[in-house]
Amino acid sequence: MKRFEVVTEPIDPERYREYVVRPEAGGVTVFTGHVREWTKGIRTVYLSFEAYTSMAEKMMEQIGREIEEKWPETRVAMAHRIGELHISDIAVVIAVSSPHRKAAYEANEYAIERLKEDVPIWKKEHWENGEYWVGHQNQKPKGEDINE
Amino acid sequence: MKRFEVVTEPIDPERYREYVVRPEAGGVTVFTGHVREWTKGIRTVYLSFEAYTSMAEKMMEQIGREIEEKWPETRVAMAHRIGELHISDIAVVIAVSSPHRKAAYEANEYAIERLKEDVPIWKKEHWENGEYWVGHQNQKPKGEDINE
Amino acid sequence: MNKVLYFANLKEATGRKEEAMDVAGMTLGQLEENLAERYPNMTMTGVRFAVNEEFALRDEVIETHDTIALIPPVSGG
Amino acid sequence: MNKVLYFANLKEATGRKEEAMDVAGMTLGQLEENLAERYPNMTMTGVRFAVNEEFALRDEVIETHDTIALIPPVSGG
Repeated sequence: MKRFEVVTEPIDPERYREYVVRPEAGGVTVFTGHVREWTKGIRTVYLSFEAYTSMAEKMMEQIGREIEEKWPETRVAMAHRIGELHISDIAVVIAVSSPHRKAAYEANEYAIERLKEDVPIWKKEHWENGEYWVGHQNQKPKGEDINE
Repeated sequence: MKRFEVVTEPIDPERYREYVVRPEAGGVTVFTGHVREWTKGIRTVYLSFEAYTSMAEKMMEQIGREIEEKWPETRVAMAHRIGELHISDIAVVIAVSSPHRKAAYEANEYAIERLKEDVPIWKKEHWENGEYWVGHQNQKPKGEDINE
Repeated sequence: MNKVLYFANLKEATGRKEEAMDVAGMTLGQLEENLAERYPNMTMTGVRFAVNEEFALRDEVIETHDTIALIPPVSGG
Repeated sequence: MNKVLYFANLKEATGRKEEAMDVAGMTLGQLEENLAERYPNMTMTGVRFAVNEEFALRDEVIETHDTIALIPPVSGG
Protein backbone atom coordinates (compact mmCIF):
# COMPACT_ATOMS: atom_id res chain seq x y z
CA MET A 1 0.00 0.00 0.00
CA LYS A 2 1.13 3.49 -0.84
CA ARG A 3 0.02 6.68 0.86
CA PHE A 4 -1.27 8.07 -2.44
CA GLU A 5 -2.41 5.51 -4.92
CA VAL A 6 -4.58 4.53 -7.84
CA VAL A 7 -5.99 1.04 -7.28
CA THR A 8 -8.02 -1.44 -9.26
CA GLU A 9 -9.36 -3.49 -6.35
CA PRO A 10 -12.16 -2.52 -3.90
CA ILE A 11 -11.07 0.13 -1.40
CA ASP A 12 -10.99 -0.72 2.30
CA PRO A 13 -11.21 2.67 4.07
CA GLU A 14 -9.83 1.26 7.32
CA ARG A 15 -6.41 0.72 5.77
CA TYR A 16 -6.16 4.44 5.04
CA ARG A 17 -7.42 5.42 8.47
CA GLU A 18 -4.81 3.17 10.05
CA TYR A 19 -2.17 4.73 7.89
CA VAL A 20 -2.75 8.17 9.40
CA VAL A 21 -3.49 7.24 13.03
CA ARG A 22 -0.64 8.08 15.41
CA PRO A 23 -0.30 8.87 19.13
CA GLU A 24 -0.63 12.63 18.65
CA ALA A 25 -3.77 12.39 16.49
CA GLY A 26 -6.98 13.14 18.33
CA GLY A 27 -9.25 13.18 15.29
CA VAL A 28 -9.38 11.35 11.99
CA THR A 29 -11.76 12.09 9.11
CA VAL A 30 -12.25 9.50 6.41
CA PHE A 31 -14.19 10.62 3.36
CA THR A 32 -15.42 8.07 0.86
CA GLY A 33 -16.96 8.99 -2.46
CA HIS A 34 -19.46 6.38 -3.62
CA VAL A 35 -21.13 5.64 -6.92
CA ARG A 36 -24.59 7.19 -6.69
CA GLU A 37 -27.55 5.66 -8.44
CA TRP A 38 -29.29 8.87 -9.41
CA THR A 39 -27.59 12.03 -10.65
CA LYS A 40 -29.86 14.85 -11.72
CA GLY A 41 -32.68 12.58 -12.73
CA ILE A 42 -30.60 10.04 -14.64
CA ARG A 43 -30.09 6.54 -13.34
CA THR A 44 -26.51 5.31 -13.42
CA VAL A 45 -26.06 1.62 -14.18
CA TYR A 46 -22.33 1.67 -13.56
CA LEU A 47 -19.32 3.94 -13.90
CA SER A 48 -15.93 3.36 -15.35
CA PHE A 49 -12.89 5.32 -14.25
CA GLU A 50 -9.68 5.73 -16.17
CA ALA A 51 -6.50 7.38 -14.87
CA TYR A 52 -3.17 8.66 -16.01
CA THR A 53 -1.92 6.64 -13.10
CA SER A 54 1.65 7.82 -12.68
CA MET A 55 0.67 11.47 -12.90
CA ALA A 56 -2.42 10.95 -10.74
CA GLU A 57 -0.33 9.54 -7.91
CA LYS A 58 2.14 12.42 -8.23
CA MET A 59 -0.72 14.95 -8.09
CA MET A 60 -2.16 13.27 -5.01
CA GLU A 61 1.25 13.47 -3.37
CA GLN A 62 1.38 17.14 -4.23
CA ILE A 63 -2.04 17.70 -2.67
CA GLY A 64 -0.76 15.87 0.42
CA ARG A 65 2.19 18.27 0.60
CA GLU A 66 -0.10 21.28 0.17
CA ILE A 67 -2.21 20.03 3.07
CA GLU A 68 0.68 19.33 5.38
CA GLU A 69 1.87 22.86 4.67
CA LYS A 70 -1.52 24.51 5.27
CA TRP A 71 -2.38 22.37 8.31
CA PRO A 72 1.08 21.53 9.65
CA GLU A 73 0.16 18.78 12.07
CA THR A 74 -2.03 16.73 9.76
CA ARG A 75 -1.20 13.49 8.01
CA VAL A 76 -2.97 12.47 4.80
CA ALA A 77 -3.53 9.32 2.74
CA MET A 78 -5.73 8.94 -0.31
CA ALA A 79 -6.62 6.51 -3.05
CA HIS A 80 -8.79 6.41 -6.14
CA ARG A 81 -10.09 3.24 -7.71
CA ILE A 82 -10.30 2.80 -11.48
CA GLY A 83 -12.09 0.30 -13.69
CA GLU A 84 -15.75 -0.59 -13.57
CA LEU A 85 -17.63 0.46 -10.40
CA HIS A 86 -21.20 -0.24 -9.39
CA ILE A 87 -23.75 1.54 -7.19
CA SER A 88 -22.39 2.28 -3.70
CA ASP A 89 -18.86 1.13 -4.58
CA ILE A 90 -16.15 3.39 -3.18
CA ALA A 91 -14.42 5.39 -5.90
CA VAL A 92 -12.21 7.52 -3.67
CA VAL A 93 -11.02 7.55 -0.07
CA ILE A 94 -9.31 10.39 1.78
CA ALA A 95 -8.05 10.00 5.35
CA VAL A 96 -6.71 12.90 7.39
CA SER A 97 -5.52 12.78 10.98
CA SER A 98 -4.82 15.78 13.15
CA PRO A 99 -4.26 16.57 16.82
CA HIS A 100 -7.44 18.68 16.67
CA ARG A 101 -10.56 17.85 14.74
CA LYS A 102 -11.16 21.17 12.97
CA ALA A 103 -8.08 20.72 10.78
CA ALA A 104 -9.06 17.12 10.03
CA TYR A 105 -12.39 18.28 8.56
CA GLU A 106 -10.99 21.26 6.68
CA ALA A 107 -8.00 19.45 5.21
CA ASN A 108 -10.14 16.52 4.11
CA GLU A 109 -12.58 18.76 2.26
CA TYR A 110 -9.68 20.63 0.69
CA ALA A 111 -8.22 17.32 -0.50
CA ILE A 112 -11.36 16.17 -2.32
CA GLU A 113 -11.81 19.58 -3.93
CA ARG A 114 -8.22 19.63 -5.16
CA LEU A 115 -8.51 16.04 -6.36
CA LYS A 116 -11.55 16.93 -8.42
CA GLU A 117 -9.70 19.88 -9.96
CA ASP A 118 -6.34 18.47 -10.85
CA VAL A 119 -5.92 14.72 -10.50
CA PRO A 120 -6.00 13.17 -13.99
CA ILE A 121 -8.81 10.68 -13.53
CA TRP A 122 -11.88 10.47 -15.73
CA LYS A 123 -15.31 9.09 -15.08
CA LYS A 124 -17.58 7.63 -17.71
CA GLU A 125 -21.21 7.25 -16.75
CA HIS A 126 -23.07 4.31 -18.19
CA TRP A 127 -26.84 4.57 -18.31
CA GLU A 128 -29.46 2.30 -19.75
CA ASN A 129 -29.59 4.41 -22.92
CA GLY A 130 -26.08 5.69 -23.28
CA GLU A 131 -22.81 6.70 -21.79
CA TYR A 132 -20.68 9.82 -21.55
CA TRP A 133 -17.39 11.08 -20.18
CA VAL A 134 -18.28 13.42 -17.34
CA GLY A 135 -17.04 16.95 -18.00
CA HIS A 136 -17.72 16.62 -21.73
CA GLN A 137 -21.12 18.13 -22.18
CA ASN A 138 -21.26 17.53 -25.91
CA GLN A 139 -21.25 13.79 -25.42
CA LYS A 140 -24.36 13.62 -23.30
CA PRO A 141 -27.08 11.39 -24.70
CA LYS A 142 -29.72 13.34 -26.52
CA GLY A 143 -33.09 13.99 -24.97
CA GLU A 144 -31.80 13.94 -21.43
CA ASP A 145 -32.01 16.94 -19.18
CA ILE A 146 -28.88 17.20 -17.09
CA ASN A 147 -28.36 20.42 -15.20
CA GLU A 148 -24.76 20.07 -14.20
CA MET B 1 -26.05 -2.68 16.52
CA LYS B 2 -28.04 0.49 17.05
CA ARG B 3 -27.76 3.66 15.03
CA PHE B 4 -26.94 5.65 18.16
CA GLU B 5 -25.20 3.75 20.86
CA VAL B 6 -22.88 3.64 23.84
CA VAL B 7 -20.60 0.61 23.59
CA THR B 8 -18.01 -1.04 25.78
CA GLU B 9 -16.13 -2.94 23.08
CA PRO B 10 -13.67 -1.53 20.49
CA ILE B 11 -15.38 0.49 17.77
CA ASP B 12 -15.19 -0.70 14.17
CA PRO B 13 -15.83 2.44 12.06
CA GLU B 14 -16.76 0.40 8.98
CA ARG B 15 -19.94 -0.84 10.63
CA TYR B 16 -21.17 2.73 11.00
CA ARG B 17 -20.15 3.68 7.47
CA GLU B 18 -22.05 0.67 6.16
CA TYR B 19 -25.07 1.67 8.19
CA VAL B 20 -25.37 5.00 6.34
CA VAL B 21 -24.37 3.95 2.81
CA ARG B 22 -27.31 3.77 0.39
CA PRO B 23 -27.79 4.10 -3.39
CA GLU B 24 -28.48 7.82 -3.27
CA ALA B 25 -25.41 8.63 -1.12
CA GLY B 26 -22.47 10.00 -3.07
CA GLY B 27 -20.35 10.94 -0.08
CA VAL B 28 -19.76 9.55 3.39
CA THR B 29 -17.71 11.15 6.14
CA VAL B 30 -16.60 9.05 9.08
CA PHE B 31 -15.05 10.91 11.97
CA THR B 32 -13.23 9.04 14.69
CA GLY B 33 -12.02 10.65 17.91
CA HIS B 34 -8.95 8.90 19.26
CA VAL B 35 -7.18 8.95 22.59
CA ARG B 36 -4.26 11.32 22.16
CA GLU B 37 -1.02 10.79 24.00
CA TRP B 38 -0.17 14.43 24.66
CA THR B 39 -2.65 17.12 25.61
CA LYS B 40 -1.19 20.53 26.36
CA GLY B 41 2.12 19.19 27.54
CA ILE B 42 0.74 16.39 29.72
CA ARG B 43 1.16 12.78 28.76
CA THR B 44 -1.96 10.67 29.01
CA VAL B 45 -1.45 7.08 30.13
CA TYR B 46 -5.05 6.09 29.56
CA LEU B 47 -8.55 7.52 29.72
CA SER B 48 -11.70 6.23 31.25
CA PHE B 49 -15.13 7.21 30.01
CA GLU B 50 -18.35 6.97 31.93
CA ALA B 51 -21.84 7.57 30.53
CA TYR B 52 -25.40 8.04 31.61
CA THR B 53 -26.05 5.48 28.91
CA SER B 54 -29.81 5.64 28.43
CA MET B 55 -29.82 9.44 28.29
CA ALA B 56 -26.67 9.54 26.14
CA GLU B 57 -28.28 7.36 23.50
CA LYS B 58 -31.42 9.51 23.57
CA MET B 59 -29.35 12.67 23.15
CA MET B 60 -27.47 11.13 20.23
CA GLU B 61 -30.79 10.27 18.61
CA GLN B 62 -31.88 13.86 19.11
CA ILE B 63 -28.71 15.14 17.45
CA GLY B 64 -29.44 12.75 14.59
CA ARG B 65 -32.90 14.27 14.23
CA GLU B 66 -31.47 17.81 14.32
CA ILE B 67 -29.07 16.87 11.52
CA GLU B 68 -31.66 15.22 9.34
CA GLU B 69 -33.73 18.38 9.72
CA LYS B 70 -30.89 20.79 8.91
CA TRP B 71 -29.48 18.64 6.08
CA PRO B 72 -32.56 16.80 4.86
CA GLU B 73 -30.94 14.16 2.70
CA THR B 74 -28.31 13.00 5.19
CA ARG B 75 -28.28 9.84 7.24
CA VAL B 76 -26.35 9.64 10.52
CA ALA B 77 -25.02 6.95 12.86
CA MET B 78 -22.85 7.45 15.92
CA ALA B 79 -21.37 5.61 18.86
CA HIS B 80 -19.28 6.39 21.91
CA ARG B 81 -17.21 3.86 23.75
CA ILE B 82 -16.95 3.85 27.54
CA GLY B 83 -14.59 2.13 29.96
CA GLU B 84 -10.81 2.21 29.89
CA LEU B 85 -9.24 3.38 26.61
CA HIS B 86 -5.59 3.55 25.62
CA ILE B 87 -3.57 5.72 23.22
CA SER B 88 -5.05 5.75 19.69
CA ASP B 89 -8.16 3.81 20.73
CA ILE B 90 -11.35 5.14 19.15
CA ALA B 91 -13.59 6.86 21.68
CA VAL B 92 -16.24 8.11 19.30
CA VAL B 93 -17.36 7.48 15.72
CA ILE B 94 -19.72 9.60 13.64
CA ALA B 95 -20.79 8.53 10.14
CA VAL B 96 -22.82 10.78 7.84
CA SER B 97 -23.89 10.01 4.29
CA SER B 98 -25.32 12.49 1.86
CA PRO B 99 -26.03 12.75 -1.87
CA HIS B 100 -23.50 15.62 -1.96
CA ARG B 101 -20.29 15.83 -0.02
CA LYS B 102 -20.61 19.34 1.43
CA ALA B 103 -23.47 18.31 3.71
CA ALA B 104 -21.62 15.19 4.79
CA TYR B 105 -18.73 17.31 6.09
CA GLU B 106 -20.88 19.98 7.69
CA ALA B 107 -23.29 17.61 9.37
CA ASN B 108 -20.49 15.47 10.71
CA GLU B 109 -18.74 18.42 12.31
CA TYR B 110 -22.05 19.62 13.73
CA ALA B 111 -22.60 16.17 15.26
CA ILE B 112 -19.30 16.06 17.12
CA GLU B 113 -19.77 19.61 18.39
CA ARG B 114 -23.26 18.83 19.68
CA LEU B 115 -22.07 15.58 21.21
CA LYS B 116 -19.38 17.45 23.13
CA GLU B 117 -21.96 19.94 24.40
CA ASP B 118 -24.85 17.79 25.46
CA VAL B 119 -24.28 14.04 25.48
CA PRO B 120 -23.84 12.90 29.10
CA ILE B 121 -20.45 11.19 28.85
CA TRP B 122 -17.47 12.01 31.01
CA LYS B 123 -13.78 11.53 30.45
CA LYS B 124 -11.24 10.99 33.18
CA GLU B 125 -7.62 11.47 32.21
CA HIS B 126 -5.08 9.28 33.91
CA TRP B 127 -1.53 10.53 33.93
CA GLU B 128 1.60 9.17 35.54
CA ASN B 129 1.13 11.50 38.49
CA GLY B 130 -2.61 11.87 38.82
CA GLU B 131 -6.01 11.85 37.27
CA TYR B 132 -8.88 14.23 36.76
CA TRP B 133 -12.35 14.48 35.32
CA VAL B 134 -12.08 16.67 32.26
CA GLY B 135 -14.18 19.81 32.57
CA HIS B 136 -13.49 20.07 36.33
CA GLN B 137 -10.59 22.44 36.57
CA ASN B 138 -10.34 22.27 40.32
CA GLN B 139 -9.36 18.62 40.18
CA LYS B 140 -6.29 19.05 38.02
CA PRO B 141 -3.08 17.77 39.59
CA LYS B 142 -1.04 20.53 41.18
CA GLY B 143 2.06 21.90 39.52
CA GLU B 144 0.81 21.20 36.02
CA ASP B 145 0.23 23.92 33.50
CA ILE B 146 -2.85 23.13 31.45
CA ASN B 147 -4.20 25.90 29.26
CA GLU B 148 -7.58 24.55 28.40
CA MET C 1 -40.05 8.05 45.92
CA ASN C 2 -37.51 9.52 43.53
CA LYS C 3 -34.16 8.35 42.32
CA VAL C 4 -31.19 10.74 42.23
CA LEU C 5 -28.22 9.83 40.04
CA TYR C 6 -24.61 10.99 40.34
CA PHE C 7 -21.90 10.72 37.69
CA ALA C 8 -18.18 11.33 37.29
CA ASN C 9 -16.76 13.66 39.96
CA LEU C 10 -20.16 13.92 41.67
CA LYS C 11 -20.22 10.17 42.12
CA GLU C 12 -16.84 10.40 43.78
CA ALA C 13 -17.85 13.36 45.94
CA THR C 14 -21.05 11.71 47.20
CA GLY C 15 -19.56 8.24 47.35
CA ARG C 16 -22.58 6.81 45.53
CA LYS C 17 -23.97 6.54 42.05
CA GLU C 18 -27.60 6.78 43.05
CA GLU C 19 -29.85 7.17 46.02
CA ALA C 20 -33.56 7.02 46.71
CA MET C 21 -35.03 10.28 48.06
CA ASP C 22 -38.53 11.61 48.41
CA VAL C 23 -38.25 15.03 46.77
CA ALA C 24 -41.54 15.28 44.84
CA GLY C 25 -42.96 18.79 45.04
CA MET C 26 -39.55 20.44 45.33
CA THR C 27 -38.06 22.36 42.44
CA LEU C 28 -34.74 21.22 41.07
CA GLY C 29 -33.25 24.42 42.51
CA GLN C 30 -34.45 23.45 45.98
CA LEU C 31 -33.07 19.94 45.56
CA GLU C 32 -29.75 21.46 44.55
CA GLU C 33 -29.54 23.55 47.77
CA ASN C 34 -30.48 20.48 49.75
CA LEU C 35 -27.75 18.38 48.17
CA ALA C 36 -25.13 21.12 48.44
CA GLU C 37 -25.72 21.17 52.18
CA ARG C 38 -25.61 17.44 52.48
CA TYR C 39 -22.47 16.98 50.37
CA PRO C 40 -20.37 20.07 51.10
CA ASN C 41 -17.43 18.87 48.99
CA MET C 42 -19.58 18.47 45.88
CA THR C 43 -18.71 20.95 43.08
CA MET C 44 -21.91 22.32 41.58
CA THR C 45 -20.21 24.60 39.04
CA GLY C 46 -21.62 23.94 35.63
CA VAL C 47 -23.86 21.13 36.81
CA ARG C 48 -27.14 20.69 34.89
CA PHE C 49 -30.14 18.61 35.89
CA ALA C 50 -31.97 15.98 33.87
CA VAL C 51 -35.43 14.72 34.74
CA ASN C 52 -36.27 11.34 33.23
CA GLU C 53 -33.33 11.61 30.84
CA GLU C 54 -34.11 15.11 29.57
CA PHE C 55 -32.35 18.32 30.53
CA ALA C 56 -34.53 20.48 32.80
CA LEU C 57 -34.29 23.95 34.29
CA ARG C 58 -33.91 24.80 38.00
CA ASP C 59 -37.54 25.90 38.34
CA GLU C 60 -39.00 22.56 37.23
CA VAL C 61 -41.07 20.89 39.94
CA ILE C 62 -40.21 17.28 40.68
CA GLU C 63 -43.02 14.75 40.41
CA THR C 64 -43.46 11.38 42.09
CA HIS C 65 -41.34 8.68 40.44
CA ASP C 66 -39.22 11.20 38.53
CA THR C 67 -35.61 10.16 38.12
CA ILE C 68 -33.31 13.12 38.65
CA ALA C 69 -29.75 13.11 37.35
CA LEU C 70 -27.04 15.62 38.15
CA ILE C 71 -25.10 16.18 34.94
CA PRO C 72 -21.65 17.68 35.52
CA PRO C 73 -19.97 19.34 32.49
CA VAL C 74 -19.81 16.65 29.85
CA SER C 75 -16.52 15.72 28.20
CA GLY C 76 -17.21 12.97 25.69
CA GLY C 77 -15.77 12.85 22.21
CA MET D 1 11.15 11.16 -30.39
CA ASN D 2 8.29 12.13 -28.13
CA LYS D 3 5.35 10.25 -26.80
CA VAL D 4 1.87 11.77 -26.90
CA LEU D 5 -0.79 10.31 -24.59
CA TYR D 6 -4.57 10.47 -24.99
CA PHE D 7 -7.17 9.75 -22.31
CA ALA D 8 -10.93 9.38 -21.93
CA ASN D 9 -12.85 11.00 -24.80
CA LEU D 10 -9.62 11.98 -26.55
CA LYS D 11 -8.56 8.36 -26.63
CA GLU D 12 -11.88 7.55 -28.27
CA ALA D 13 -11.64 10.45 -30.71
CA THR D 14 -8.10 9.59 -31.83
CA GLY D 15 -8.63 5.85 -31.64
CA ARG D 16 -5.36 5.41 -29.76
CA LYS D 17 -3.99 5.85 -26.26
CA GLU D 18 -0.53 6.95 -27.31
CA GLU D 19 1.58 7.63 -30.31
CA ALA D 20 5.22 8.40 -31.03
CA MET D 21 5.79 11.77 -32.70
CA ASP D 22 8.83 13.94 -33.20
CA VAL D 23 7.63 17.31 -31.91
CA ALA D 24 10.72 18.60 -30.05
CA GLY D 25 11.16 22.32 -30.61
CA MET D 26 7.43 22.98 -31.00
CA THR D 27 5.47 24.71 -28.29
CA LEU D 28 2.53 22.87 -26.79
CA GLY D 29 0.28 25.40 -28.50
CA GLN D 30 1.75 24.46 -31.87
CA LEU D 31 1.33 20.77 -31.12
CA GLU D 32 -2.29 21.47 -30.25
CA GLU D 33 -2.98 23.11 -33.63
CA ASN D 34 -1.25 20.23 -35.32
CA LEU D 35 -3.37 17.65 -33.51
CA ALA D 36 -6.61 19.58 -34.03
CA GLU D 37 -5.99 19.43 -37.76
CA ARG D 38 -5.12 15.78 -37.69
CA TYR D 39 -8.06 14.71 -35.51
CA PRO D 40 -10.89 17.06 -36.51
CA ASN D 41 -13.44 15.33 -34.27
CA MET D 42 -11.31 15.81 -31.16
CA THR D 43 -12.82 18.23 -28.60
CA MET D 44 -10.11 20.51 -27.27
CA THR D 45 -12.40 22.52 -24.95
CA GLY D 46 -10.90 22.57 -21.47
CA VAL D 47 -7.99 20.34 -22.43
CA ARG D 48 -4.75 20.95 -20.51
CA PHE D 49 -1.30 19.65 -21.35
CA ALA D 50 1.12 17.80 -19.12
CA VAL D 51 4.80 17.41 -19.89
CA ASN D 52 6.48 14.54 -18.09
CA GLU D 53 3.53 14.25 -15.68
CA GLU D 54 3.36 17.94 -14.76
CA PHE D 55 0.83 20.46 -16.03
CA ALA D 56 2.41 22.88 -18.49
CA LEU D 57 1.29 26.03 -20.32
CA ARG D 58 0.78 26.40 -24.08
CA ASP D 59 4.01 28.38 -24.55
CA GLU D 60 6.24 25.66 -23.13
CA VAL D 61 8.71 24.33 -25.70
CA ILE D 62 8.83 20.56 -26.08
CA GLU D 63 12.20 18.91 -25.60
CA THR D 64 13.54 15.62 -26.97
CA HIS D 65 12.17 12.63 -25.04
CA ASP D 66 9.43 14.67 -23.34
CA THR D 67 6.22 12.77 -22.81
CA ILE D 68 3.23 14.95 -23.61
CA ALA D 69 -0.22 14.13 -22.27
CA LEU D 70 -3.47 15.75 -23.28
CA ILE D 71 -5.55 16.09 -20.13
CA PRO D 72 -9.26 16.58 -20.81
CA PRO D 73 -11.35 18.03 -17.95
CA VAL D 74 -10.84 15.64 -15.04
CA SER D 75 -13.80 14.05 -13.27
CA GLY D 76 -12.43 11.84 -10.50
CA GLY D 77 -13.91 11.69 -7.00
